[in-house]
Amino acid sequence: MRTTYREAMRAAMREAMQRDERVFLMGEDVGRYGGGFAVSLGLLEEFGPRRIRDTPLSEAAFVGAGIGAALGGMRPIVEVMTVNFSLLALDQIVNNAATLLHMSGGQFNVPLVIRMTTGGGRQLAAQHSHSLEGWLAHIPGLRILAPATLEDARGMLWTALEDPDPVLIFEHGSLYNVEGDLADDAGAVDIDRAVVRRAGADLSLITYGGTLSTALDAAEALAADGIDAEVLDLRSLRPLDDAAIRATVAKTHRAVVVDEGWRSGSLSAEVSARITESAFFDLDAPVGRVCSLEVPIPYARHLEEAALPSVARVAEAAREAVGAGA
Amino acid sequence: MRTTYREAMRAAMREAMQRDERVFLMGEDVGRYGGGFAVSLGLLEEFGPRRIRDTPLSEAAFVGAGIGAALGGMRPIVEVMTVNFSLLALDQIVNNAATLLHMSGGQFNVPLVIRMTTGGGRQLAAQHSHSLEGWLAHIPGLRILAPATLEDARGMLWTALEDPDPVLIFEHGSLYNVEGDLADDAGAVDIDRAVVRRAGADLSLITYGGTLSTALDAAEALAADGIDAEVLDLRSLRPLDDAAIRATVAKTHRAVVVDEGWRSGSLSAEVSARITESAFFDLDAPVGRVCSLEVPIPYARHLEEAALPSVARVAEAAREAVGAGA
Amino acid sequence: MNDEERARAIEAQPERAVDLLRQMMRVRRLEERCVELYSATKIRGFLHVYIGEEAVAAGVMSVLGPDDAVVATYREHGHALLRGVSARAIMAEMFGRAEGCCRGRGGSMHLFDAASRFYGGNAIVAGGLPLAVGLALADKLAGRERVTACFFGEGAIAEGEFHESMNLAALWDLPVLFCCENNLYAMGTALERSESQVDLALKAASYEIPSWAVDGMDVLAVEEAARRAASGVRAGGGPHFLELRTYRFRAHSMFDPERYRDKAEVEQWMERDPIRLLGEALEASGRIDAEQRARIADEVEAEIDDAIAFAEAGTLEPISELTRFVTSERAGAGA
Amino acid sequence: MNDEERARAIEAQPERAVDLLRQMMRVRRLEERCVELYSATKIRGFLHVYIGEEAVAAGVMSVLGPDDAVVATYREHGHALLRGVSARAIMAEMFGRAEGCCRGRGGSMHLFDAASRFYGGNAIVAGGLPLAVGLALADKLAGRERVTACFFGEGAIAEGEFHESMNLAALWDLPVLFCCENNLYAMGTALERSESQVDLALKAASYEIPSWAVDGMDVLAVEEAARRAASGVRAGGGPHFLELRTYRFRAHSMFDPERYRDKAEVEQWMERDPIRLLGEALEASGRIDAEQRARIADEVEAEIDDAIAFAEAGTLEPISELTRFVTSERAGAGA
Ligand SMILES: Cc1ncc(C[n+]2csc(CCOP(=O)(O)OP(=O)(O)O)c2C)c(N)n1
Ligand SMILES: Cc1ncc(C[n+]2csc(CCOP(=O)(O)OP(=O)(O)O)c2C)c(N)n1
Ligand SMILES: [Mg+2]
Ligand SMILES: [Mg+2]
Repeated sequence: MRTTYREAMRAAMREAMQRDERVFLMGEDVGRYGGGFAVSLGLLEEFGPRRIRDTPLSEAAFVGAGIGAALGGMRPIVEVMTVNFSLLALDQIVNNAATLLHMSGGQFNVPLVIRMTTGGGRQLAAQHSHSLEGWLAHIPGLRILAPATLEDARGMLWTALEDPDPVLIFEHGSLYNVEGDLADDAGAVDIDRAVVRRAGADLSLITYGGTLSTALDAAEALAADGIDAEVLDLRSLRPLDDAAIRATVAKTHRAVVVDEGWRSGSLSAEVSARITESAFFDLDAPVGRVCSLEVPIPYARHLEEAALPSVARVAEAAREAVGAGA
Repeated sequence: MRTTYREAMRAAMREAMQRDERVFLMGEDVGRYGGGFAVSLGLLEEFGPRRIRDTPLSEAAFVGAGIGAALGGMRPIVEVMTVNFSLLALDQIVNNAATLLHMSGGQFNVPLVIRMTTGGGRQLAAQHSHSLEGWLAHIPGLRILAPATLEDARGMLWTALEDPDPVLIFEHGSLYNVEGDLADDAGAVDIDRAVVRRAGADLSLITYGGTLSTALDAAEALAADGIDAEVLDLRSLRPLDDAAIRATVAKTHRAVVVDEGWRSGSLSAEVSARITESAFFDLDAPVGRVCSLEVPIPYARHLEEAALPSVARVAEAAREAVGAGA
Repeated sequence: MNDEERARAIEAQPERAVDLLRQMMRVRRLEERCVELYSATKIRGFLHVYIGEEAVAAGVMSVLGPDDAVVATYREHGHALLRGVSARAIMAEMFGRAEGCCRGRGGSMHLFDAASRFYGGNAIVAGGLPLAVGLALADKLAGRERVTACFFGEGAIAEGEFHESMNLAALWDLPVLFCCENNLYAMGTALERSESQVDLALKAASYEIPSWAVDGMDVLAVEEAARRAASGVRAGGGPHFLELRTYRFRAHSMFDPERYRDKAEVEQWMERDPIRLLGEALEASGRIDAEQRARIADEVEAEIDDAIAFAEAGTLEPISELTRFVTSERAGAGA
Repeated sequence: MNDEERARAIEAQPERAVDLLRQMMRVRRLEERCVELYSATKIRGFLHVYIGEEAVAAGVMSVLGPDDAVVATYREHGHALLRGVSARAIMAEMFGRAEGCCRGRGGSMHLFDAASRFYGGNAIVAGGLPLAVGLALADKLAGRERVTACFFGEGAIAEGEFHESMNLAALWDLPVLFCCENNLYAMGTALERSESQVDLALKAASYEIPSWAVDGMDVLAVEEAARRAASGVRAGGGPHFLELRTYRFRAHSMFDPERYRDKAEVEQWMERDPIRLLGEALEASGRIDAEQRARIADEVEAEIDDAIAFAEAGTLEPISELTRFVTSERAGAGA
């Protein structure tokens, strides 16, 4: 079936609403407006205002209410329109959602799913272009997912809803219009494992979400000069699939990590550190990183493009890694 | 002069208030209560309620008001009682303080200093024991400082106030009662460079703030078994002093990074990644990390101690590093 | 309530009035002992006692049913105890023992109990309000006739989370009973230095929420108001707000030198000690005599002694369990 | 205002009234052209136009002095233009040119200008309110008699940052003029679905802030109310709040299919188009005729044409400048 990432996400929500009466969606403009990015378009008409709930502009309260509703036995899907606004809800996410189970000695788990749009690339400037999913992966008690494909857009939500703990799903804004084929019976997918999206022998490009296509395009470019890159899609940023990371590096002995976060303190730093810790003596070159430049993301297209990871920068880092210590 | 970290911080604020009419202090209970950790005790009596301002419980508003007052020509010191509550103010810090200068094309800088207590170790449990300074060091536009000594407690504030941009100063709660000698003429210190607190030849322990003493104690323990550890105090977490990190690793060829943040996505990950990138071929062992276990910090003393970095864990990681590839 | 009204209220339900006295005495003694145990370093971390404010929790809890839910703050020992958490489980928690209600992970500020639907124990001021709104939303969606009682101090009213939660609860007609414990101070900050509008019930009313102020030192007045408010909530009247005017007799925490208020003010309030107030009324009404009061005191003392002994005898959670409950136990779970 | 009052207001200051008309026409045409330029992909990102709401910015700006400050939202082209930022600098910014007021870094949602104390251009709803409170605090501490005008939509009122900022401004008597642009919708969310209390001036009054509602389609009414409020602020009366009742004629942004309201409602409001309203009043008063209006329209068109030509001719900030201004230029500064 021909579909888009947006439609796949919507199909996942529709299925979840149909399968489990406890599931409901709440967030800013998810109902009458149809969703800030039109992901929930039509759901209000199908499921009604009781289960498709438009909220006031109150990120802390409706995210916290999602936590409370989960404690109360529901299975809320809370949509925070974009990750940029989630900064207003971090107290609820970090101090409550992430801590309640442990603080209560195992008594109160929080089966909540929070969906957010993330990332730059659409000339929305500094306050609307954050990529904070890797940053939030620092917080114990949270599970962080980054669907990069139609299958994952379609399949991760249900698995996340079955998870007894809080799961944050980050949808890169540039993916919604991506079109492709999806099996008619596509459904739930595992959310534990990283997946090799392209097999290769010379080096590993490790990435997720919005930069998966960047890495795949870079791999094509590299193939043209005879460099055979493997591309690993992390899918889950917390926990990380260490086995898959070790496996690809054991195979290629060289790695470049790509993500759209700012370089310092990026998820790439964590992946790089783990690779060095676990595979130091297998490595033929230092682990490379391609991240966003450490600037507030600017509006002007040429400046924004220069700030974000690009196919050229990934390919260059890959060549460097392959050249080094060869 | 015999003094404490708390008194040194207070002396720094008093001096700043005396030297610059534009400086004022605002935060919860900084006045009549004397400060949640008694750092500002006596300042209200000395400078009056106009400049020592008790705020309502409104972290977002008074941090944002600090940004606005800085834009308006003042030099505010905003005290957020603890980093745990700063989660309520992150929108203002990340979306405004960190972006305004760049977004405005260089027109509006934000000469604001935000002080916060950070860290665990006092049995305050999951919502009062965060160590988020390394996490916030991810954000471009912010400068992040972690005074670990009396000299830095006394001297970093003034330099931070002279900085034209937002500076966050993190004071580890376990340091306030630390006593020691301080030169009577102690004053402003640079905030750009990391400093070697103990010279050594065999490996580098790289740390900051609350875990500096842990690293120094570990170095003593290691000396007993003939391992000569160098201890580098980062002092500034953003920007990092890359030259100093490179220098110590070039000297010892082995490094263990110690911080109280949760391991995944910790500042240690960034330091580890940078060392690997810049000194891969000088390294005799993978860079080690000693961080907090990835759990909400628990109340019970024995559980909390097990969760936080300890002298024993640092020494063990150091022995491993020295043993590895030897 | 004036003495007459109080007398009438006692006559209406004498046993109930005596029980309210007992409940307040339980909280009082539990906490007085906690303070001693803190000085004896048996209890650590932050300890915030409720001494002087017992009538609030006693009065409100007495009108809740087993299916209702409670959300409280870091000053919640009394709320937990009166909600049905055993003194043993509370004391063991404060001792950091595996037998504590949170296996020692939470301590004084984070008491939780699933059995009594006691959702903590939240140490972020106003942080519990959105949770209460969500618990109430779950009840509304599930068509359950339950009330979620949410306790918070007057200091929380300045927080954005208060504002957002009040609006959401009112907008969606959610069954939340907001109980504002106005003890006039947030740490050292007096109400008039934290709120431009110090009439808190009036402020709450601006959200179109039925709100009124109550004498929080008079447990009978609190109980009557709480019953009225709770039944309003149960009847589908949406959220209700009570401003409970009370006072903290002790310091904010064990680290507070109390520079911000003078002894005279404290002593004045102590004359309206809720336990004394009800005790005297009960004696005046002849419903209880000194001997009976002494008996209750002994029973309370025995309960607390037992709880302390239980805590003392408690074990430490094995360190191997430290990483347990970061996430739920399930196949494929990770940190 | 009724027609008579409007006529009187015009008679009182005819030139001023004509100028207000001109100012509104400048904003209207600037934005009508922006919409075309967006379709022509000259302008990208998000574009939120103010068409229909011009009377609000025109009326309020006309009572501010050069030392006052302005904080606005992402729907701020009109505020920037009427505050004195040149159409050239605005248009170049939207074109992403180095000649733009923010050198192309900010775009439509982030116009800034130090010369006119225009502090943006904030794309986080309610995010500008704390800044305005701080700017006013700086003025109060420095003993300067300035006003900080803070514009925000009615949707911002549900945010915690609104609540905290209002309380702080009122508590500290800060010289802030809060201007709530109530256009009845926050994206697709109608006021009654976002606020339990839809009388916003009443809500603001709960902070003890002098507040009133104004016909935001009548620039003369806005100007009168703004003058009254601003002088109250200048006189040391602390913050004031205006609810400016207006309407957005166009979609929320260029991506809004407007499913949440019907054409009839929009058309009804368009009959009260602020430009038409004042234009007709001026003609009725004989203070302006069709010819003069045409002349103004031509002058406005010329200004906008010039701005677009300027933007078209603009240059791109060199990529080597990208990392500039992350921190200020100083010895030892780093990323
Ligand atoms: C968001 C937040 N800010 C600051 C603190 C520190 N703090 C703990 S209790 C307290 C005072 C709260 O006063 P109130 O809400 O009136 O409750 P009370 O202690 O009087 O019962 C403060 C400021 C906190 N725990 N959370
Ligand atoms: C904190 C935050 N949440 C959500 C958004 C997305 N958003 C942008 S504009 C808007 C509606 C704001 O409505 P209102 O405040 O009434 O201003 P208007 O657009 O009507 O002028 C929303 C929800 C945002 N920018 N910031
Ligand atoms: Mg209080
Ligand atoms: Mg609006």
